[in-house]
Amino acid sequence: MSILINKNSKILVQGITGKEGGFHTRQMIEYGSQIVGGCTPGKGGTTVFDRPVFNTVLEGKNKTGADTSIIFVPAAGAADAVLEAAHAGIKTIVCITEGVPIQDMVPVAAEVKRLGARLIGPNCPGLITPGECKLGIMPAHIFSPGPVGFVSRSGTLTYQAVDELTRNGLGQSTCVGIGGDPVIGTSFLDCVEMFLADPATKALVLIGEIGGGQEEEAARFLEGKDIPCVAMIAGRTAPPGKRMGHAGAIVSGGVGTAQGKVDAFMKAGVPVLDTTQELVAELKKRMATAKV
Amino acid sequence: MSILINKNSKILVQGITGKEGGFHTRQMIEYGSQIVGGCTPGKGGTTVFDRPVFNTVLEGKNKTGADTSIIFVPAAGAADAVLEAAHAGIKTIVCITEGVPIQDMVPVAAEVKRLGARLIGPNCPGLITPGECKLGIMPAHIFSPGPVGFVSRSGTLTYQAVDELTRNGLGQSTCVGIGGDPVIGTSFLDCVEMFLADPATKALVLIGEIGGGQEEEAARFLEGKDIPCVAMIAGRTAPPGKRMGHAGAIVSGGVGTAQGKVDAFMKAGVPVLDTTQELVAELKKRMATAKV
Amino acid sequence: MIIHEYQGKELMNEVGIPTTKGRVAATPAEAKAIAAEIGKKVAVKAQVHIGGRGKAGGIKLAETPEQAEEAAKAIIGMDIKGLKVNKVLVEECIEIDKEFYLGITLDRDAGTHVIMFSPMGGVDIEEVAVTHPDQIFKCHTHPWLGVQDYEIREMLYKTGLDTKILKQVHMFAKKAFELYRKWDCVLTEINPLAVLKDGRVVAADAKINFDDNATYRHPQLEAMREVAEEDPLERSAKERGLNNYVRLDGEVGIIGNGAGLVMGTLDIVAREGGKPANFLDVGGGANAALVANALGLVLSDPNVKGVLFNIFGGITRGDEVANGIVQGVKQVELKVPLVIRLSGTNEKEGRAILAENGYEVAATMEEAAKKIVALTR
Amino acid sequence: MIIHEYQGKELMNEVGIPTTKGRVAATPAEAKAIAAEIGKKVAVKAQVHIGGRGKAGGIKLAETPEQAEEAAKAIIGMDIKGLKVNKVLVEECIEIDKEFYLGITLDRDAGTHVIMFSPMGGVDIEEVAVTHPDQIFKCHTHPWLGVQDYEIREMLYKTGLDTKILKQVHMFAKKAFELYRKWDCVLTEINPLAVLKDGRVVAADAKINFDDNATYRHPQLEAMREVAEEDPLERSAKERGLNNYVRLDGEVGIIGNGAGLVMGTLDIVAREGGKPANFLDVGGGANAALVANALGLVLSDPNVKGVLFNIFGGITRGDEVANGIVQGVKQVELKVPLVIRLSGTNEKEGRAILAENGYEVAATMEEAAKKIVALTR
Repeated sequence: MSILINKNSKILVQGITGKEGGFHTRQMIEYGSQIVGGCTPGKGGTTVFDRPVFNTVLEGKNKTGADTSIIFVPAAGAADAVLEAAHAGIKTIVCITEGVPIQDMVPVAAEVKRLGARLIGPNCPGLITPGECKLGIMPAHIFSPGPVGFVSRSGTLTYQAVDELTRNGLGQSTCVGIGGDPVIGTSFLDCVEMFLADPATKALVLIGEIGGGQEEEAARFLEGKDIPCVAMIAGRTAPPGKRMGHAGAIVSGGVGTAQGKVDAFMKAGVPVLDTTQELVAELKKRMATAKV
Repeated sequence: MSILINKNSKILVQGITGKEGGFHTRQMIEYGSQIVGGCTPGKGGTTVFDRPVFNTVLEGKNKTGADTSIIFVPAAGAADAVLEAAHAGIKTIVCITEGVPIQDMVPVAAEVKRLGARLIGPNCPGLITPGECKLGIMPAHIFSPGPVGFVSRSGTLTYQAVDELTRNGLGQSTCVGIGGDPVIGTSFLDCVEMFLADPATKALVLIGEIGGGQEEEAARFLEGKDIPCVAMIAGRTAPPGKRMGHAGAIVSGGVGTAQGKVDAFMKAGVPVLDTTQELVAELKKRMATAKV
Repeated sequence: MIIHEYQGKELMNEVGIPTTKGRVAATPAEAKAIAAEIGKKVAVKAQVHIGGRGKAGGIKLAETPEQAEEAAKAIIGMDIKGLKVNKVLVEECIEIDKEFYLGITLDRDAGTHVIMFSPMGGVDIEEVAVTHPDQIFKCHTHPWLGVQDYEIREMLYKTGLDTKILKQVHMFAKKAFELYRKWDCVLTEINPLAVLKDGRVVAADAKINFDDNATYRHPQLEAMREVAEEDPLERSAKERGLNNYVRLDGEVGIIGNGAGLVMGTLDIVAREGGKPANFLDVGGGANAALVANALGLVLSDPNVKGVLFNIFGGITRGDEVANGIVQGVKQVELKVPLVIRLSGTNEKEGRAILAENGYEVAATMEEAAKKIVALTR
Repeated sequence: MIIHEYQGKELMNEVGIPTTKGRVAATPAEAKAIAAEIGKKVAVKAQVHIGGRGKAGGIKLAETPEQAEEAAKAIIGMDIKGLKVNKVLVEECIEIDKEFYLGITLDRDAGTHVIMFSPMGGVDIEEVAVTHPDQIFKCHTHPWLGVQDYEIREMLYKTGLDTKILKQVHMFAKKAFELYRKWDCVLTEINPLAVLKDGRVVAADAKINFDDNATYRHPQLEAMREVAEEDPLERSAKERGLNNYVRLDGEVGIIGNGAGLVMGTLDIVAREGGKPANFLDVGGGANAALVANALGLVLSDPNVKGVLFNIFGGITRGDEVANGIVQGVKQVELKVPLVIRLSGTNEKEGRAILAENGYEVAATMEEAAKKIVALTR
């Protein structure tokens, strides 16, 4: 078991004919992900790695039965690509693209939610259910199957921590990189809820960052839950943003600081560690105590 | 019984301090409608006919428990007023205002539907459940309680036909003037469905107009239903619009002509009459045959 | 509100839609100068608010500036289906390779705006819609978000046309929708959207109608209104504050409140054998002054042989209407019969006022229709 | 991207938001002329991208044009928290009756934009947010439809302020949101929104930040960018295509890929007792040239005593990074120690290239941090 994706996920690659899209499609296929086709307007009728290319997601979905998509289109077209997938009936949509304007994502993220689709990202590394399906751009070799559910706002810090997990014999059920943009489709809490409902997930790693209140939200939800769980907050020594006027401080109402996040996790009994080494050591200890 | 409104409907009047709003509020109160308050931004805290006036619908709803509203605000603010009511949780919203720009109504009508509220109008006379609740601007004295469900796109033609019904001893369960604008919240079909689910409604009068396809849609739905029903289509001799280019003709695909509507009703076994006199005579005959 | 082709093309250029090159001329001399400036074969096109100008001789080709001057001389002042031509559009003569159709309007049944495209554009597009409905491609735009690129692509890739052309058409569709939204249009139409032999794609015609309910948001439109060539009675109606007047070709003047009731009145007058001279809806809540104005307007139509008032009051109050009729008759010399039907709000008060002034009120709409048809026959 | 108060006020005037009257001056003579034109007491305000200019002496009042000239002479060229003042805004001196706060930004937790208003505006607004949170009123705008009038009303009528004032504030909120949307802002702030003793309401200050991801849609912004007063290293970063560089005040240069990893690197360097000289995220998929640029940039900071590379490749490939390091070192004279940590995509290839060129790669991030801190102490 796992969350969001598994070996049966049928994947369309939006932007499959681009440089990054092509590179990572090959890597996903090599991993064993079921890539059933791709979309690039104007390239319909051609093939990439023997997979059919379609002009629109709707056509691709109708002809392949895809239920999942991953987006590599340039930033200016990314929000449109997300909406195209959601309207075509794709249920899980991963948007890798970085640099998507905020005002493009605000209405699109809300509309995707309304349509009942699940968006991961944008500006994220994607997700992976080790041994079954890789839907993203992460280096596959560091992952291994196992009981740890993993959520992170940071791509590269995820790799760092996962590498550490795997080296220590702790495999992962699913690893989700939810993305670092201000407006994203799936939050920390969304993932934590899904993991708690997944029988294969027996422990949790949460990698947060300063800014926003989603770590706090997830922490509150975890109060009283007895799953072994550890967290890390990046940016504890980052200088406060120079350029956000008063509004940033007022809108957050004091939420979003590293200390606030640490406090929220501590209150929920979730230790916050300084380095990935310490993080994994602590998790190992807690899993042993909980006998999972 | 009735549809949409009855003696328990708790009504807020949006634009209660305006000339038309005030005039019709008094008339509704005299009819026995439960007007619990009104809204006019900036007039909060005052009263009109002993009813409290609020600055916002949200405040009015929270303080009075209103579930229904009627809108008399000027055209430029009407779409906003509709959305305000829907977001405040008002379930039945009647927009009397005429002259609302089409591009204001397209998103608002869709959003109201999403929120699960019911909008009647704009540019409509409202609705009335005779003897219980008048939520509109119709002359009350022509209505009488009874078994006839009544839907119409035209205000004044409604009065004409209802007057005829009442003179002939046929009372009405509820009369709905859905409005003549190109974009409206509630269609013919919506009303017909509600009437068929209402035990008090035992016969139907439908007053349509040329343009659009909602009469055809309602007619298709009525195929095979055995409720006594008669219809009228205004505009059978109207000149075709001079100014709609080709697009109007193409978008409709031939739908919307008087003849098309007549044919659709005839196919459903619903006779289409030329005058309100003939309409009522035919309904009387059919109700007698069906023994209702 | 409608505008001319040349005005439509100006608005299109403003949002970046390429059109045929040209300018408008009010005199033959101007037409000559524009043709000289264009420096090649030109088309001289009557600017008139009615279709079928080509067949009526309202479009002429000219090889030289002198010929353009001649053509303008012939067209300016011409009468096309009752409308006088005041201006001509002088533009480059184009060599068309393919004609597409692009139109945007409201789809009232879908409750949103629809972009329509056909690879079979040109004068016969309405026939194409009937004979080749599969060649009309539609894109219903998102009711909240406005048109999205993927929606246009989903429409266009169904056509099977070449991708390079489609990318250009996509741009036209997107910008035309931008124009449609920006100006509160009810119609934006490019027919033909022409692929030229030199490879360019241009809007070779431009038809734009505006939502009259939204013109208050666009004060610039007032300057574009060319009243000179409107029907003088329709223009007079607007000046009198009567926005729902349409002139017809019969002899029974009709005034009522509510579009449905007025349409119903037209229908019943026609059924009784009369021919309506106009459609005039004074709207909800008409006061005495407006009613008097309405009567004055209808009586100013020389074809009118009698007037039928059909009022069933909701917002409109019977006493206001009655006062308006009395007032209106005082202002003009009443030479034709007047039949009045008055019911609804303040019906009694209205009838009393009319009785005081010596008018009779018909008992029903049918009776009123029969009476006016008999009196005008 | 950020702009100056005077530029913000220009954008506000463009959408119809009234501001204090005034103009920008680059020289004392210009300041004098503007003051003469205004014809009354003026304020001369330093235009600088940092808060607290008032306390630093960057705002002076002047009764006469001559005094304005003197004030400008004192302020232009002044150093405020390390930034040089190049321009002053000369504007009418206003008599403030009440100070409100109006700000628009993204509420990331709500997933939509939020308009915030407080009747207790002015310099201490952040303190108000802490001590009087009930005096901060918020309006979360509709994610699809944008802000609606009723949403603004629902916010404003909670303040209990006088209706007449609220109608004016409503207009400011609506137009400020229009500006915010039109220009892809991440912040539009008016503090104070000043009610003057003469009854006028004006934006007395204007702070506008733009979404860097959307500046491609607004080519006009390029002309508003005033590079002269930016930190020279941050400017140099942009010129090198490095958009995620922030200069800090330590001595350990840090280069990594991914904001989270770079933040994590800063954290661990700090924990080991080092002080980071900068934050530099080369982003996903950085190629060799960009990596070389990054190295060159960090080495051009005179405070840097050593550089830590921390790369964990996803899109970014180890071989590209390794080539970039080799290339970068060739372009400059390397006088400080370099510690490299490289894992992830094409890790083996990258390590091979580095080994060939004589560089050692740290086994873990912790080890790398310890090493660079030891080497720079």
